[in-house]
Amino acid sequence: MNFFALPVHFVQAPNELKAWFLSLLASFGVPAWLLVVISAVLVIGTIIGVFLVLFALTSVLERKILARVQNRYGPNRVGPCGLFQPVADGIKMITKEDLVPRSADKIVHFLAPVVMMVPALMVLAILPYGRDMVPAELDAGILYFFAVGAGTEVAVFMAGWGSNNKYSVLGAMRAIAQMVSYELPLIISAVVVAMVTGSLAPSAIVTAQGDFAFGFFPGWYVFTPWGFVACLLFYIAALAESNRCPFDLPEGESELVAGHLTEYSGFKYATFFMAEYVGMFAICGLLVTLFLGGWQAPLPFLTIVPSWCWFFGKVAFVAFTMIWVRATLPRMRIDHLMTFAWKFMLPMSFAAFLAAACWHYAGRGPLAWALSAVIVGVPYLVLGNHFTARFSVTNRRYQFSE
Amino acid sequence: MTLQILLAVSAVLFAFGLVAALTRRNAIMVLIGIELMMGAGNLNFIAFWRFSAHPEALTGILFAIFSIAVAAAEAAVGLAIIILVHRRIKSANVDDANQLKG
Amino acid sequence: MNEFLQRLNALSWDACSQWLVLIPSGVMLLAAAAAAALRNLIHAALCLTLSFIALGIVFIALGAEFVGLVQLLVYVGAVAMLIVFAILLTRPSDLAGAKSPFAGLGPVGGILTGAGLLVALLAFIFSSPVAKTALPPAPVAPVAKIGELLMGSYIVPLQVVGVLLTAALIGAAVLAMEDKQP
Amino acid sequence: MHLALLIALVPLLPLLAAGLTSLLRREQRVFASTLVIAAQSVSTIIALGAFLITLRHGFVRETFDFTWLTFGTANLQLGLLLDPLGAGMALMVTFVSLLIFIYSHGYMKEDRNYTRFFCFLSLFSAAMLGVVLSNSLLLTFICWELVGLASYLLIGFWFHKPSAAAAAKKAFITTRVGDMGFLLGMLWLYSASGTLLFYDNGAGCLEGAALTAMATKTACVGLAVSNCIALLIFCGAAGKSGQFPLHVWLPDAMEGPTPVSALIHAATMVAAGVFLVARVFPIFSAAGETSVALQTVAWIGAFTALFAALIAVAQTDIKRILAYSTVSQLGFMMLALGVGSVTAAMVHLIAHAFFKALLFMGAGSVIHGVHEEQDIRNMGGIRKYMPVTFVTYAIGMMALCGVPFFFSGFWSKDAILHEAHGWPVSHWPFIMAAAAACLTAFYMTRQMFYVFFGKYRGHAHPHESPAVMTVPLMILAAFAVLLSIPATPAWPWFEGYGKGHPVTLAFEKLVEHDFLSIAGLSILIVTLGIGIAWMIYGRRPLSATAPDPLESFWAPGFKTLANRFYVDELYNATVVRALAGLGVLFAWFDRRILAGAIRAAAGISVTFSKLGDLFEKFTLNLGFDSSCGGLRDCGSLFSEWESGRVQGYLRFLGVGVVVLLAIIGWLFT
Repeated sequence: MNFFALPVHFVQAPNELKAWFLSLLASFGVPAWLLVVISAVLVIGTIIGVFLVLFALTSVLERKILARVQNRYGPNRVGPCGLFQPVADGIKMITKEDLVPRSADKIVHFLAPVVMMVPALMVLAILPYGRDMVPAELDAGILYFFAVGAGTEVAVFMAGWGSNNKYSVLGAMRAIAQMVSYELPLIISAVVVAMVTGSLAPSAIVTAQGDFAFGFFPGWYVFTPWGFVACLLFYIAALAESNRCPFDLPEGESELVAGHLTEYSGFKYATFFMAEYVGMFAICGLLVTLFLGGWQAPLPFLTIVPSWCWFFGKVAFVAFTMIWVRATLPRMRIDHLMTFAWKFMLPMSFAAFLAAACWHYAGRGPLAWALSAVIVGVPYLVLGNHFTARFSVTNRRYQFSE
Repeated sequence: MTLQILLAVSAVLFAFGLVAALTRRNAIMVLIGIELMMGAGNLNFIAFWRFSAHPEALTGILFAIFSIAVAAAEAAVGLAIIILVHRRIKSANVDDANQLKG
Repeated sequence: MNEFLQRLNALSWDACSQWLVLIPSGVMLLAAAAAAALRNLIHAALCLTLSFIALGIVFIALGAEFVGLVQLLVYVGAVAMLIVFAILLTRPSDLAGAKSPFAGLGPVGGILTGAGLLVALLAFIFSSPVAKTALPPAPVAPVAKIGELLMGSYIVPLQVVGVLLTAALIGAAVLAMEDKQP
Repeated sequence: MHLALLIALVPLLPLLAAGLTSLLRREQRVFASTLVIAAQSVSTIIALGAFLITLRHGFVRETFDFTWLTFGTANLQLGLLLDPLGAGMALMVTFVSLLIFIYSHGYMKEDRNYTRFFCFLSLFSAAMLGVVLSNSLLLTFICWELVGLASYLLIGFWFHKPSAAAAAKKAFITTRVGDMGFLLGMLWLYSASGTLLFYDNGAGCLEGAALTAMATKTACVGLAVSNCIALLIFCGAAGKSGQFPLHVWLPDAMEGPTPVSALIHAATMVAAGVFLVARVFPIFSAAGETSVALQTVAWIGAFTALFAALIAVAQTDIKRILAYSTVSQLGFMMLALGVGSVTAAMVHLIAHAFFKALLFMGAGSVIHGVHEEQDIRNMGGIRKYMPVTFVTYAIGMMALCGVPFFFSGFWSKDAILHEAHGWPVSHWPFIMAAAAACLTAFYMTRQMFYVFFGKYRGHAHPHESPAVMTVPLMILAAFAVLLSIPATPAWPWFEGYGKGHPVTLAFEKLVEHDFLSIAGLSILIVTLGIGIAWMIYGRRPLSATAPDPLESFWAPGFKTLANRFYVDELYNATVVRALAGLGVLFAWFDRRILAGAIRAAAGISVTFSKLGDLFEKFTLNLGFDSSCGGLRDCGSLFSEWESGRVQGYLRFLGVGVVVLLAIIGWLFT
């Protein structure tokens, strides 16, 4: 239970800087409790600052990447290459009129964006950003991530219900149903990793992935059969959890205007927007921690690059693939989405669970490899066969809503 | 801080839950009251664990975990029943579900 | 340098732990009172959620980090959402036309019962010598040990809870399933 | 370790096959049956290997235990056991099951749910093998219940027939009655001996220390603990093996497809009960060779043997006759166990498994050949149309009757009669068994005459069954004859095998006095039974419509037999009615007593408020409205006690807790 612990390591520049600053203050006779507060503020401020900059960058980069995929330019007017577009957007958002519907539940409507933002920022506390760079070294870090992340659902509901708009409520209900459904495979695929590592602490999970097979092949969990499957499941569930395409039904503008965001404008809307992106970074960070070796370098000689660079590089890569997916795939239908969650994702995550257990008990050697590959491969073939048979191209059948 | 304070807090929480379960008309509110009482029970488990002579046995913690799991199951089934009753009698009011009355 | 920071952390923790328990407890009680009393069901459910969150924080502050996080995950992530869903699914006939939020028996007897119980419990709590125990040093509850106990001494209850949850899952699904023949 | 793995494979292969088959689609018929039969073949080969191991190395008792659960200081262990008893049973079960599976391929060819059928068959066999090879009563119980489940699924396989669904339910519930006893016995055994492992290097529950402890401690009414446990376990065995009074499900189980009947009656389910008693025999005999438990077993066995044989005399359904004959033969086996001879029981069990499977499959072949006709009065003269079936069936029939010298049934039944004769407690079981043997010969001959001789009385066109059905019949017939060799007292191979000492050929045993007298008696009995049957049924042509010759001889007696001594009716009139009556009683109690009390309370309060009302009207007419209103509220509050409102009850609960707390506080502070 040590939220403010900040172990120091010589080569870790940010840590070193903070320690130096604090000891400087201490030498000026600053009382200890104030030092604690200052230490916490420093860490929290740095994290929030870094992620806000990341958010700003990503919002413009996403638009540019989408434009590139769709063979057009994207924002290129404000600043060099349009890089100052987020600043312009921010000014626009803040100065916009803040509309609240007359029949809305004012308090709930107002609180929703706040409640949305808090968990998105809180989950950042347990990610290991680099070697010895965990803001809160929690014993049950992974559990903390999901426990705090559950607050997002409450926020979505508050936004949808507080707006007193049927599109908002429908969107919120969809979003919650989707989040609850995809939370299962998400958590189970994370549990798989925790099980193999024997710890729920993110730093322990990263450390466990630190060695290199044959001297060069990284021991990341994504390179094991069960880890590969769990990683893909986690990735898909993460897309659904952060309501991103192709799972962006709750905000599907063709059906629900903008879902639970319909009645929000101005700064509140910007807060939602920001929370969604920070949440996306957080879940990408967790994916990197769980499966892609966290801050570990991919090759032994690359360890000279600071560890936090690797972490943010990997997060950027995963975030890029998410944008890529958004540009490529069409939106799903709601019943397909739920069917996919319950009838494919969940059984597959159980298969990964089983495979990891077998992998562990078969000695983590080549035999374990083959065994776990079979255990995840057979359900995949069976389920995949089942689904492709169901969704194969046939004559169009019309389905009417009731 | 002594155990008294925690137990008193838990007792008050329990009383709130009991009042909600006893007086509210909507079945969901009754369920909310029951959840509050369960929470009070869990608080007692944890409080006694924190003040126990042998906290390393973790008994209170494990009991609280099991209690939470049971409460979750109870909430799921309870709400399913409420929805089913609502579908039958078009009301979630506990007073309206009286078909078994002799 | 490292020791210096560690000393700092320990100090800060001891200083604020009592308030970390008492303040969330107060919030929890206020929220619970609101949850029990508010007419609007959705507000009541949201207050319940707040009360659960505060309770989770109390657990964490008391050193039961794992239980607190499980409490948050289960209650906020699942139970509160279930309740909200149930409210929205049963809303049409109830939210609008309810004359009184109280059941046909009226609130007086229930409140009296609750108050009586509270008085009785408090009388016990404040007269009991057990309850005057001073705060022992903070125990540790490492997750790994909880896991070992769950898979060891408590394996049978764990299995039973697993069966219970499975039964509840199936039961809830069956109960709430649409009737094929209306 | 490797041996353990190999033994584990015997039940695991069919289980795996069942699991895989359950995933298949209905159309993948060939794949399903191939898979199941292949798995069963491999496990037969392994069982044969295990059998050879026990054969070669003198007395073998290998155990392979592992811990299933650890909680607190206790741990539950499961394990596998390889000893002559288990290995012989396993070989018999796998082999007979294999033949039945192959036969099913022909019998169920037309069925839509062929794949499902094979899945259940494989599960059935796996569960039974688990019972046979387990070294822990707990694992035995788990597999035992799986056997029950599989039998439920298979008997009710044609669940669209209401009678089949009812029969499945009946089998499940009736055996469950016995299983309750088994469960209690198991729990008691665990508390008495602290382990459920059979053999554990001297620490198991069937070994010295535990047995002595159980035999010396006395429970209720002067019974030793071991006797109580044994009797409870016997409840389970009696349920599964269809002993009186839990036999009612077994004849109804004929509603399943015929291969299932063969499987239930020969290799798997009913054998489980006898096997269980044989396995835990040390508990039964812990309190002496003629302990109360063993006496009970002997009496129930002898009674069941006679009782079922009597019923079988008057049945007209070809499979039902065989079913009652199974009950009767199981009675013989229980009798053998009760008089203390595990060997005789097991020999008869194995011999019976072969010839009863043969008879059932033969009956299936006949039913198949005459187009799903089961009433023997509508058959007749079939030997001309189905020669292979006839010959094999006749062999099975002669083995069952105990026709001398060349049929296994003769020797095994003779051994049981011999043991019963030597029982020191009473001669009656021996006499009952001898009568039952005579009746067996009688009703089987009656059936033969009805089915195979005379003129065909039905309306279909009988035809011989395909080779996939007749070849297993021939194999089984061969075994029904061959098994007579190791069962003779001249070469007591089974006895030697079971106890692990070498066997010598001793023809002089055949001419010993006590053997000769019993053998002579049983030859006489068989001749008598067959002779009387021939006199009644063989000399005149039989008719489909006229009453049975026996019925015209003594109608009320025949009717009682044909109605199975009215046991089902008795159960309906007693147990079922009693439960219904209990329900009515509770309803009455609820309505009269409880509701009456509440009404009385309400009446009192209403009276009070009425009094208040009068008081107000006539005495305090003015100015006291409010107080009387309060009284009336009080009255209405009381009358709300019978509101049916859940919160009202909860409120009483809360008030009750407060009052209790107050009382405790007042008493203890």
